[in-house]
Amino acid sequence: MDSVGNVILYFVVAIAMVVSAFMAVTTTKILRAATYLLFSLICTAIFYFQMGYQFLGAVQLAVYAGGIMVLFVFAIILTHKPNDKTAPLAAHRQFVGISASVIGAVLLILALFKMPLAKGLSLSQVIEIGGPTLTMHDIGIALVGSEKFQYLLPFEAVSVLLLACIIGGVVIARKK
Amino acid sequence: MFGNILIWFVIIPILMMAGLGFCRNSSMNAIRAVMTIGSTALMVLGIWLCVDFLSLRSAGDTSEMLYLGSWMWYAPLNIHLAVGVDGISVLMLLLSCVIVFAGTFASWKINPLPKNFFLWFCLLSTGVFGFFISIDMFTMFMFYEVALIPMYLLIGVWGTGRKEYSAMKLTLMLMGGSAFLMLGLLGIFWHSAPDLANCTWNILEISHNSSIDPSWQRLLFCFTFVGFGVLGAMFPFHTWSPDGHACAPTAVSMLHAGVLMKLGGYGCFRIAIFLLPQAANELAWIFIVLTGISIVYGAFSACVQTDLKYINAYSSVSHCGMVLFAILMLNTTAMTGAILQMLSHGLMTALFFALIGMIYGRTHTRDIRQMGGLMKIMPYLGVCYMIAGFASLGLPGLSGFVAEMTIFFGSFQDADTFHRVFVIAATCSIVITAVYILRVVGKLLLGPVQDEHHLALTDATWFERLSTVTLILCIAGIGCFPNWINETIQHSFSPIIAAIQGAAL
Amino acid sequence: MDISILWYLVPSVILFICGVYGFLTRKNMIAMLISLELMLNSADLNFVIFNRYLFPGSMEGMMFTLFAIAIAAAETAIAIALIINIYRAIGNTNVTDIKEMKF
Amino acid sequence: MDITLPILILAIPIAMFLILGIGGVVMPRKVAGVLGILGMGTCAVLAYTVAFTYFFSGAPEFIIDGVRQQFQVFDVTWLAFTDKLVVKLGFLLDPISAMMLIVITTISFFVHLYSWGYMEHEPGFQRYYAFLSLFSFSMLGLVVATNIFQMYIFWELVGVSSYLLIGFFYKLPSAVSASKKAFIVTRFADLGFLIGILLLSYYTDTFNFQILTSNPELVMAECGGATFMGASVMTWAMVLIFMGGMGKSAMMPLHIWLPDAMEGPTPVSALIHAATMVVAGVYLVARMFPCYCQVPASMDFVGVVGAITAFYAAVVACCQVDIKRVLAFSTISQIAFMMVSLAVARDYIPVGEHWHAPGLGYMASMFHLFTHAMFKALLFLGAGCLIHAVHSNDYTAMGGLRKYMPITHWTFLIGCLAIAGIPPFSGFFSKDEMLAAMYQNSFFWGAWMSMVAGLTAFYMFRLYYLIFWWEENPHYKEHKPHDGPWQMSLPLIILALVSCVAGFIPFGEFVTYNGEPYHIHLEAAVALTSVAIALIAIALATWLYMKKNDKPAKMRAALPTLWEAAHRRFYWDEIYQFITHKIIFGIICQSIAWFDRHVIDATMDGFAKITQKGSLAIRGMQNGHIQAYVAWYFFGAVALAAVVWLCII
Repeated sequence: MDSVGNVILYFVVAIAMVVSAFMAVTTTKILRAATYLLFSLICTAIFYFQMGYQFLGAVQLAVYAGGIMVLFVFAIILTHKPNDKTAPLAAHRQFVGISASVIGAVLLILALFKMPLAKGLSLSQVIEIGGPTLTMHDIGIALVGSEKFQYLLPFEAVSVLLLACIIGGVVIARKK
Repeated sequence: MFGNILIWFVIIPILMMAGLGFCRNSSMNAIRAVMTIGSTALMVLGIWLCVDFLSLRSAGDTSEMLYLGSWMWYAPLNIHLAVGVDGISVLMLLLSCVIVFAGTFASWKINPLPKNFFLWFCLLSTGVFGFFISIDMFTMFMFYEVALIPMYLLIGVWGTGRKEYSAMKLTLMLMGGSAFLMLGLLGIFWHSAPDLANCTWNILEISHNSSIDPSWQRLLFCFTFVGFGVLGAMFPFHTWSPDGHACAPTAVSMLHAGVLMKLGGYGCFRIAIFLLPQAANELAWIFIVLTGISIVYGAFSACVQTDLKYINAYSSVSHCGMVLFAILMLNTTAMTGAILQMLSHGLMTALFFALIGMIYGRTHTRDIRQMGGLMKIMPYLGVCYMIAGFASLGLPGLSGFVAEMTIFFGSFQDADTFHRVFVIAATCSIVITAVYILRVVGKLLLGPVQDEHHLALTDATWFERLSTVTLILCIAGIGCFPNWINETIQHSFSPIIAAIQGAAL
Repeated sequence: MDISILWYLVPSVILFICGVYGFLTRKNMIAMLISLELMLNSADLNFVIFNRYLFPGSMEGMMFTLFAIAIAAAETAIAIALIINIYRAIGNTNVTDIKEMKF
Repeated sequence: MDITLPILILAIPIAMFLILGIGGVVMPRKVAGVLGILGMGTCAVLAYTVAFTYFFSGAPEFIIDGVRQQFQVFDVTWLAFTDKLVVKLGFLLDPISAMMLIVITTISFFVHLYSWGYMEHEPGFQRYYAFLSLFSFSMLGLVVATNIFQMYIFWELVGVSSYLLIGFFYKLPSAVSASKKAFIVTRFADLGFLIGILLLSYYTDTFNFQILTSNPELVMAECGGATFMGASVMTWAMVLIFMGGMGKSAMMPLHIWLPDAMEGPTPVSALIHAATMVVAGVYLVARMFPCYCQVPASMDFVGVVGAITAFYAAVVACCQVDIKRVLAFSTISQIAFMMVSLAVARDYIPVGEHWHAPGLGYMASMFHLFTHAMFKALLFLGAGCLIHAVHSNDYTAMGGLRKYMPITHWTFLIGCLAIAGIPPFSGFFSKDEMLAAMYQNSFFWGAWMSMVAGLTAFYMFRLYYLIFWWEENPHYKEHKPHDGPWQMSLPLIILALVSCVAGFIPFGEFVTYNGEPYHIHLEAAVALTSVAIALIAIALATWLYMKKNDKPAKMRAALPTLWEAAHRRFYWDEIYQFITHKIIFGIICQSIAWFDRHVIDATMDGFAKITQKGSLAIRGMQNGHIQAYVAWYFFGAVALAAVVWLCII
């Protein structure tokens, strides 16, 4: 049995997330879209916290909501004049988008309800089963260890990837 | 591995390619030096192999194949680099050496991009040599493909006329053939043993150990025979040949008609008939009909062509049809004739294409209506062309006669009406061949000079002479002293004939 | 009231569908990128949810999300660099105007 | 017998061919000529030695109890088709091959000598001698063949030599087409020959003449009852083999190449197209004579073809303008005479008509072959002198030449008398024997061939008078004709002498069908009749053509259609032209070539086109809109998921 506070928090966050996601893809003003995306990302981060992944939530906030959003905003400011509106959508594209969304949504929702998932478990139960909260120590060990369920190699790969990304970004964006 | 002489047939062309890699396109002499040394080395190797092989045989070594060697290549599918030769492969290797040698000199002044041309040329010969030394079907197929691909670039880049179209057509049709072939080979592989662990690609092992289910044999025989038949220009899959040959540069035509088309015939008996003897007995008649048509049809088509290369390409359809036709007779004499015909046709058609290239290089036309009286202007080339023509129409003393006669006498061993009718139809081709050969000779070489500009043309240069003399000597050699070749081939056919007769029982 | 697995999954699905809709309908590349981020986010969320509910004792899903966020950062940076470059070249960021490389 | 001489006989000409052919480019013409003549001279001496050894040494391998034997001097394996069917190259000595050795080397030597004068100013002199040597080699190889396949090999080689020599003046389109025609027509005939050999060898398992001819009954037995289209296999084989002979010997309907072959240099015509190669067909039938005797039907075929050809050629010869063509048709006619003579010779004689020894026709035919070679070569060489002198082939450019060219005139006259069958010239004796053999077989054959003999006398003397009498051509004043140099005159004189005395050779002592000697005795009735016919014909020719008059023109005007038809050789060339050009080239070849391009190739191209069209049709999906791709992808994924869900879960 989850606490009422948790449930209320859940509803508030879920509704905010869904609404802002919807707004992000429907608004005509691009800067607003980015802002709605930010809200949506923050809501996700709150979900992470709620599920007990504090570190992940922090990363989500720092990297996504912080770093990436700054990039977005920069890009938008560089490529758009204020009050730029996106052009109205062509009807057939609208149709394709809506039908894809509806069909996809129906299929996924149906799948969700049909799937033999552990639907009886509540959040508090799983947190209880999962034991105490993950510590930074555990995550750090997992990231740089090379045993089973440890991620040194992907970690290194990601670091190389980020390096490549830095160089690539510089090269691509450089003025000729 | 390197102790096996056969491997060197593949290594030398690769070394040549490496050597060419160090040359620049502008340093023609370096390229020529590499090619000359390499092709001479191949020639020496070929002759040495031949001598060594014959001495081993005469020393009493009667095993099916000599110089056997096998190195694992890919264990899960049991693919080996397996090599071994019998008399037929030795002769085919020798033929390839001769033609590569002659082709090198025939393209002495290739332009543009000589280095790249010879690189592809060497890759092509690697494939050809690899094919003839392999006894592992997969390796064989791989080398076959290696030989096909360079054709596309060689024709597409260095060709003349509608070269892109022809290169595409040739490559696509041959690739289509190899698709059938791959199916057939895979089928043989899967049926070579009851369980996957024992399946083998090795031709000798399959022929000794396995008996493929007859209904499968029929299917696989059709696949493999059609697959190789496309390369052997079997009717109705021959149309790549006229266009392809017409547009290809000289040396490529030589190598392609001289050796590559022989891959088809060689594969037909080495794989289709040898490994699937029962189906061969049952279904030979279908392909006898097709090849019989090829023979007469190619000859008739050649009669009305006006482009020298087209004439020759159709004549190749006719002559290569004879090869497959004889193979399908399934008796020693006819099959021996088929091999003789392969050698003979390889040499003589290479000579033809070399000469056509040389004439074209001077007159800049291949249309026989625009030429005439060239004998007066370039007597050396004219005489060589006549010799090639006589070899083609089967003049005794030249190789064509020996081959055709062996085929006719071999094919006549089957006494039923069906075979008789087709053999007699095939013999008619000797008359038609005479018609188109003499037509060309008459229009091209004899008669009054058609074009005043041709009077200023020069006769052959030393490298052209070297190229043609090599081929003519071989043609005359086979034509005058055929029996040692004949015996070598006949001996090599005994396992194949044994397989066919075993299946017929 | 139990917050079961479906409670989390349903918003995640809606997030994803919104991303799809946005990606298919927006012309502006930055807007498309935003939609992309939504979809990615939804996927990340799913990893975490399944990790939490189905395998509460382990942390593979979380680690996966962690890496995904890192890679998303890299991807976004490159994409934005490209968009800016395209903007320099053609003066706007409409995806419909970039057709030079088709066929 | 030592094998050196026989090997040398074959080796010298081929060596000469290679030396002159390859070295000719750098060789002065004198050297080439001398080399050629010396080579052929040596060869002739060797051949005479061998032939005389064979006939006169009396060694047991050559003659046993007065019966001449066949002897294989050597026989080496050349190519083994199967264990039994082995092609060998060898040297067979028997009466006819020994005789042919003499004929070939003699004529060839004289032609070599003669050509030195005749061809002196022609370009390609060295090449000419090389080809002559090649021909001599091939012809010698043909006559000494120990087996039918060796004969076929050399048969093809003589065909090619003939092709090369006819087309010697290769810049003339007419020479080129004549050589092509000769080759293709004989090639067609050789196809029959080849199939005949295939049949025969399949059933008998041998090529060897000795085995085939020593026991022809066995050959017949081995063929068993195999039949094809109502005739036995053996009949087919023999008829097809004879077809090869028809081609080479210019029998109807394969005769059309020989008149055109006169485009070649005249000495070549003398050697190849009069004396040696064209009798190869006769030689072939003689070689296989016992086998032919076993199949009377094939023998009858030979006879009928020969009789028709003889008459046809004689009629056509009466109406030709070109002197070489007259001689060519005369050659055809005479060879046909030999064929008929062979055909009427059987190794049995019907009871009640026993008159001469069996096989008389065989001996007579060979005898005529021998004498004919000599006098026909003489006539051709004489014609060569005439052409050399007046630079034209037509008798219209000649006339009254007897004063200007006495040597040519007298030798030509001797040749004409010999061919007309006037005693004591050689032709009389051989022709008499042949006619005797024919009358012995049936009166019809005899009468028919006597008529041909009369025609022969007529057209030869027509030719003779038109050349040497009639009226002098006015052009002689500007360009006075004269006899050739000694190289040309000497062969004429010698051959004329031979033609005078050759008839007295006791030929039956040397050459008979079974090796036993036969004593020639003249059959008075036949001899008198044929001489009388010949004399009447000559008288007629004299009356018509000796002095210029308008009788020939009137005759021609009286029968214009016949004259025109005979002059155009009864339109055989036109018929062939129609069949080969219109039907084979125009219809068959063109339509096959069309079919290849527009049906087969178009089908292949069609596959490519369909693929291409299909690709173009779906190319629009690759429109570069990333959102479209994503939509496709998304719907695909959804569809896949739905399918998986419906099917699996």
